[in-house]
Amino acid sequence: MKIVMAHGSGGNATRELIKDLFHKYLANDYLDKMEDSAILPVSEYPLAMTTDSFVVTPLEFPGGDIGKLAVCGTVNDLWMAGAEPQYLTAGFILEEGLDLDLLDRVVASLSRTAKEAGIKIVAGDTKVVQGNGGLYINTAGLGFRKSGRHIGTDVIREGDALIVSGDLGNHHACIMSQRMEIVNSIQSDCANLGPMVEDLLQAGIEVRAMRDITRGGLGTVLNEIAEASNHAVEIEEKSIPVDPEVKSFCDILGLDPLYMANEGKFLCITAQEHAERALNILKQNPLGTKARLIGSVTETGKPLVTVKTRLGGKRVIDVLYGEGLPRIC
Amino acid sequence: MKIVMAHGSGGNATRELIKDLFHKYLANDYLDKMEDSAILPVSEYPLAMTTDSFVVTPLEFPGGDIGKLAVCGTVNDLWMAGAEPQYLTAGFILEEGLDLDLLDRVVASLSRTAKEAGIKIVAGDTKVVQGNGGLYINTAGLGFRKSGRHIGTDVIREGDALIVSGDLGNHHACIMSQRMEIVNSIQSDCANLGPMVEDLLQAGIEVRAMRDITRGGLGTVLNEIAEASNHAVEIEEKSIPVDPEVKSFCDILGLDPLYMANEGKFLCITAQEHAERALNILKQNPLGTKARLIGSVTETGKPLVTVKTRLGGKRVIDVLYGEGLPRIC
Amino acid sequence: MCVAVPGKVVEVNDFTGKVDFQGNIIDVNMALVDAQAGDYVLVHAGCAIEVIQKDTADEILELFAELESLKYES
Amino acid sequence: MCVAVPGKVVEVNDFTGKVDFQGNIIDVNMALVDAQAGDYVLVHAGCAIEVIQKDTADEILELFAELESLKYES
Amino acid sequence: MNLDHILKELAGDHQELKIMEVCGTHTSSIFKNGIRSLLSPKIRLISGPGCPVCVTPASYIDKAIEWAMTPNYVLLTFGDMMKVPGSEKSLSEAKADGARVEIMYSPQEALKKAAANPELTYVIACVGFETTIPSYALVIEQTERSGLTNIKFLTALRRVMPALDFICATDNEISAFIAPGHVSTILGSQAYAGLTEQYMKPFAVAGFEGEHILIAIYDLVKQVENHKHEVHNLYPSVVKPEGNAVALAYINNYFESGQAFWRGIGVIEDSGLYLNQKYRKYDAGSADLAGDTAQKTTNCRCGEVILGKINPDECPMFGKVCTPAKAQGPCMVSSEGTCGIWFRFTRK
Amino acid sequence: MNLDHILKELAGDHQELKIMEVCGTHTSSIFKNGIRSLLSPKIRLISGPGCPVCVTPASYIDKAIEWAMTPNYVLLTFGDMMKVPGSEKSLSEAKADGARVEIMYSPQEALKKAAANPELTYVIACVGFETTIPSYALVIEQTERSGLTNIKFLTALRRVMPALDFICATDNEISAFIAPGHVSTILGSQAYAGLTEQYMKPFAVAGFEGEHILIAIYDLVKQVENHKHEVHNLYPSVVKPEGNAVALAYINNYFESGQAFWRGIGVIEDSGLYLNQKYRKYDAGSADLAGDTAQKTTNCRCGEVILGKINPDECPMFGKVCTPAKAQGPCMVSSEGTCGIWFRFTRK
Ligand code: SF4
Ligand code: SF4
Ligand SMILES: [Mg+2]
Ligand SMILES: [Mg+2]
Ligand SMILES: [Mg+2]
Ligand SMILES: [Mg+2]
Ligand SMILES: [Mg+2]
Ligand SMILES: [Mg+2]
Ligand SMILES: [Mg+2]
Ligand SMILES: [Mg+2]
Ligand SMILES: [Mg+2]
Ligand SMILES: [Mg+2]
Repeated sequence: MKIVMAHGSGGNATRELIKDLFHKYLANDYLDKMEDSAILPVSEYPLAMTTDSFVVTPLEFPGGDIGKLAVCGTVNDLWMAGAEPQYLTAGFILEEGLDLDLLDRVVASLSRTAKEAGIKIVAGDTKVVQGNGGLYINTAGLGFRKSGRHIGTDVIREGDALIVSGDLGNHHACIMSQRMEIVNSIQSDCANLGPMVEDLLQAGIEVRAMRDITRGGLGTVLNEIAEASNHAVEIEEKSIPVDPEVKSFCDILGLDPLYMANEGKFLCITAQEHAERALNILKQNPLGTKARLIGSVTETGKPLVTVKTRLGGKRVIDVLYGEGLPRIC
Repeated sequence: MKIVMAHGSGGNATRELIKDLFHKYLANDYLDKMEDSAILPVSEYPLAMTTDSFVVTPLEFPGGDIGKLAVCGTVNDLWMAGAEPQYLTAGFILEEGLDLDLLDRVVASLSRTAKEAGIKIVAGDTKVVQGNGGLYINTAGLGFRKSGRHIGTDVIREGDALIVSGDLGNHHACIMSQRMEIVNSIQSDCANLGPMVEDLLQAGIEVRAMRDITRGGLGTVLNEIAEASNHAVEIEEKSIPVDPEVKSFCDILGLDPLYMANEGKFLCITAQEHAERALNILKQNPLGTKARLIGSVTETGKPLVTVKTRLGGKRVIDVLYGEGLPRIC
Repeated sequence: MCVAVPGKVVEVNDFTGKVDFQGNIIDVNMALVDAQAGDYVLVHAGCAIEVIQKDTADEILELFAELESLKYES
Repeated sequence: MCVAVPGKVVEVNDFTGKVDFQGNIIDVNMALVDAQAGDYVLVHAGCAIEVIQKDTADEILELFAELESLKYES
Repeated sequence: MNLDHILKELAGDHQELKIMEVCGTHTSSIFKNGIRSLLSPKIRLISGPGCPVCVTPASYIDKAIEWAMTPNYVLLTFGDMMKVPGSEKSLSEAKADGARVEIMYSPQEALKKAAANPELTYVIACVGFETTIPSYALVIEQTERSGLTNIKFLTALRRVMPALDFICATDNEISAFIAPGHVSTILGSQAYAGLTEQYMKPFAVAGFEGEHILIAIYDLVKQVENHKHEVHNLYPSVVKPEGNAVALAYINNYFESGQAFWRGIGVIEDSGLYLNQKYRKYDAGSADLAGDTAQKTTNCRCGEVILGKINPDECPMFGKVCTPAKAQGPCMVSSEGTCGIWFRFTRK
Repeated sequence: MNLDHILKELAGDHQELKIMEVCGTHTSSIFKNGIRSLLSPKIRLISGPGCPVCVTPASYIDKAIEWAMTPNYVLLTFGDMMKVPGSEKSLSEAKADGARVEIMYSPQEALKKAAANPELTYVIACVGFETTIPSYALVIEQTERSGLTNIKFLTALRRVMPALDFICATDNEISAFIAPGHVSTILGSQAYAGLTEQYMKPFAVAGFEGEHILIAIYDLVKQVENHKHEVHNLYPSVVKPEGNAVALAYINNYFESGQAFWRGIGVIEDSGLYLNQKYRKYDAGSADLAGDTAQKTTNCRCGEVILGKINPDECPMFGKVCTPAKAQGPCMVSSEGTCGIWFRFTRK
């Protein structure tokens, strides 16, 4: 069975879809009320709020699917602000022709990921549009900054350490492999970063700022950090962790892992004196075994990212220009 | 200029788009921090959270555009729960080929509508997908139930009055007219229902439940109310307000205004003894001049919607089946 | 069987015309009828299929009268 | 000018073959080279353009030696 | 005479009688106005075969899907056709599978589209009775005139008279007929004179307002009770005794009649209209479907419903396995299908 | 000899000398490895015309867009071509306007796509030097064999030797050349012997690792300082003196040379390759672009950059109006374009 336009009518077909499919996986006290808004209890902490839309194709890929991604992406953004995720909204845009079994698996995965991440889906929406069987998911997340700690680029200072939690580019390489039908064993690294962040915060690591390394890759994240904090950062080329299979995949298509997206890695900026300890904490987490200290914040007032190359040269790392497309030259 | 795939790369083109276009209209203290999540102050009220995706075509139409709609739709859902809207997230999915001037106007409209509705856009996201110049917007809203009043279908009881805030079907008829290139003066009724709801609540009207009459139309909303509250409701055919131009539009295409969407009307269920006063309050609002008392809650334990026809007959109103498509017979 | 609605002819150009349905202006094929601007026509699937002789309210009143005059008893 | 990468031939069937790039297996046109499974080939735009004689590390070491032997002073 | 008088009369005591409203739009209006609830239980309204969508054979849907799946072909259809089951799937499901289907309000739209997209061929799904048939002829005329070669016509056109004759000839329980108002605009009220004479059943040509229908029922009840069988034109604002001569000429110039399959009923001689020799080149394979008798083995009793032999709720599938959301037969699909109308407008 | 020794030598004192790396992939590797920062300021590396995308004329892009906008035609291209400005817009912008453009990793993909979608015609945007040209010949061979009629080739193929000859003949400041590694795989290292003799400039064929390039620079510096002019093959793992005979035969069997326009430079005799008489039927209008000299009036100094006469930062538009996000010339667009590489990898 496939999604037809009537599933988006708001009438019977929409209700059946919600009842038979979405409700099966997403039922909870808030959502079941089916009111126009969910009513949530009063909170005593500062709120953190974020949103992302997920438009990945294919919808299922080694290591995950769009449902898992839609939860992890938003949950991670909350954790990056030092906030504990609590409530999620999910907006589904279904394209006509979408396979219902596939949708079922995606929603099941979204539900499972949300449960594991301890976040409740409190509001949802479903629309159907003309198309070719695609699916977009938007999630918005609400979390509470229970620690009371201030985390943000505004507290970055000269000397701070830059840590990357693992290999770069896996998600992006995985997705491109699927699209280009290149056979390999690259898996998306799509994951909830919560456990790692919690460990760091609980250990009292002086975390200045965090960024999940998603679209645009580490190169872009570093530039954002440099600009937002108005500091120069320098990294070591040879310390940048990339899996050989991913590296080789990039070489084939003329791509640079520095600009490739992850969905389960983050850049953590800590006080220099906490760097070693932070690194060790990350390495003890199954998702952080490949964590590396990649560089440091070198100079105030100069938002520039540079890299020391393997041969001892030095060059600038700019943001990504254009898209990362397979190229001949 | 049009949206190209590179605008979604996460790299330079994405940053320029955000800086040159989105920032121009949406800048505020929360959003400008450009962190992964916005940090919002502690609240002392119960939270209300909701989401909707907006997929309307055309993107601009008489009476509004997708930006205005994206704010009103979510703001209205918060008000329907008796909550005052405070914070909004906005996720934009741009199709390749989208005209940048059009996007500019839409974002300007979204910003303006948000300001008028007193809601702050605190987090955003932009993705680009293959397509034909389309645009989808998801908004998620956070509001606070400051009145402390409980509003919901669970407090509906026999004898309650049903009030509709104005003419049915205008938004739907407007959109279909645009798509089918039918010339008329029908405007979308897209509007923030906040002022009307505030007036009702401040006047101490015993509001049981409210629903904005969107996708699926009044017919579907009544069925939802009947089911959720487990009560029969009955309305009077001749009291259903429909503009003659909209009625005629529906006749041409064989459609029924009962199943056509509005974006600025709501069904309000009040205690019977407050019905007249509620009606008068609504009528004093420019958006509520055509408000009508359309019927009442007739019986507990029997979730059925019926209508008394103009000729004195009686029939059932079911939910919409299929989509409302132009038909020959 | 066939949804058809009455509208007022706004203009006729040869085989095509514009018809106004309470403010909805639609391009209508006029080849099947002999109608002028100002006439009311019955439109089905984008074609005018007949010129309307009287409005519905009048027709119904006249039908009531007619029923009166019909002698059913034989 | 031309991105090209070395990979190990996994199989050859007439004009086509599969080449392994550190785990990435790609269909490659083999018509331009005389290579067997196990050989390393240089692949550009989906075509093997040459069989590789030695690996880069070895080549660089040998080049260092060769530079030594080159007599620049005339 | 006024409405109150008629309502009082019709609610009063009567002999048992069955009146068939032939036209689905009448059926729809009867339900929307709650007219059954206003009638004496002795006066039973039964719904005839007057939904062009419901009588369209499955093989026609299959053929339409085949065109829609062919690269560079677009199927243009009225919205009602979208959910009608073919032998495998509906147009709506085919569209989800990638078939190219566009909804039209009028077949006239094909002309603009075809001119704008010369690389695409537009196949118009031409269903309908005499009301709609002239509008297809008008499109052919304009196609010829403009020299467009990328418009084709897939027809499942039906004539009302042979079907009424078939019903009168096979069923004696029907006492009177509400004749279809808009078909009568084309055919003229005198078209029913022959049937009236032959079968001695009264016909009332009616409009579509609730009052129109009540007037027609009143008239027919009176005729039956007084053993009359006349044709009364109770929709004189648009129905002339002789019908629309221009429209009839268009039908005759472009089409010729032949046998046709009515879904659920079977083949009725002379009840179909097909593009004639001169315009056959515009046909998209409709003639091949003429003798079609293929039918999914199903217990759907649409045939009996359409012929007025049973009410929908007498079908064991009605409202259980068969609902508008998952129709087992075409009568449940269309907005005008009798089963669909019953389901949507009645309930415990 | 080891890397440290070479690094120390190259950082030391030298006579002023300019070495041109012809190949864009060398340029890219030089920047990624930060090699300039390791060299004495006296050793200047300048970048040659070795980016096939940068030298493709605007009229070629226009033609590619024309195909992509034609209904039922799909343009297949490498990703690098997407942002190259045509006379009105780039392929990327055309795609946003509805042009049908698909990105390929290998032209071989056309065969599968064409077989799967017979109603579509695939036009391959064939750009490249000798490394890539045989791969297009292979697609033609398979197209013939499989009988596919829906693949066409829009070529902008360039030969390296005539361009090097042109540079040597017009510019005397270049002391030595790093020969393109992968082009040399096809042509063979001995291909440069003639140029070396005629112009008395040393050539080193180099690989693409940072070490490869440092070794080549070291070799060329030594040759220049010792007044030598030899061809040294410093990429022997894949470059043979005679090149790849099979690949050369493919080039000769399918293509014939003719004059070609190099964007920013002008027409160079004998520097283009075109489908020969036998295979002309597969051509999608490439020959008409042969004499193309149309150029947007712009102050872009790509020609001088490509010929190594100026560095990108000597162009007044560099980094100001001309950035990768809004390229004024093709050199700023491609990943291999000299201006683009300079912009991305250097900054205050
Ligand atoms: S209820 Fe369904 S199965 Fe039964 S006759 Fe009607 S359409 Fe056929
Ligand atoms: S900087 Fe831009 S304008 Fe100047 S030469 Fe390079 S590409 Fe041309
Ligand atoms: Mg709502
Ligand atoms: Mg985000
Ligand atoms: Mg995210
Ligand atoms: Mg919703
Ligand atoms: Mg993030
Ligand atoms: Mg909602
Ligand atoms: Mg809403
Ligand atoms: Mg985002
Ligand atoms: Mg006329
Ligand atoms: Mg071989």
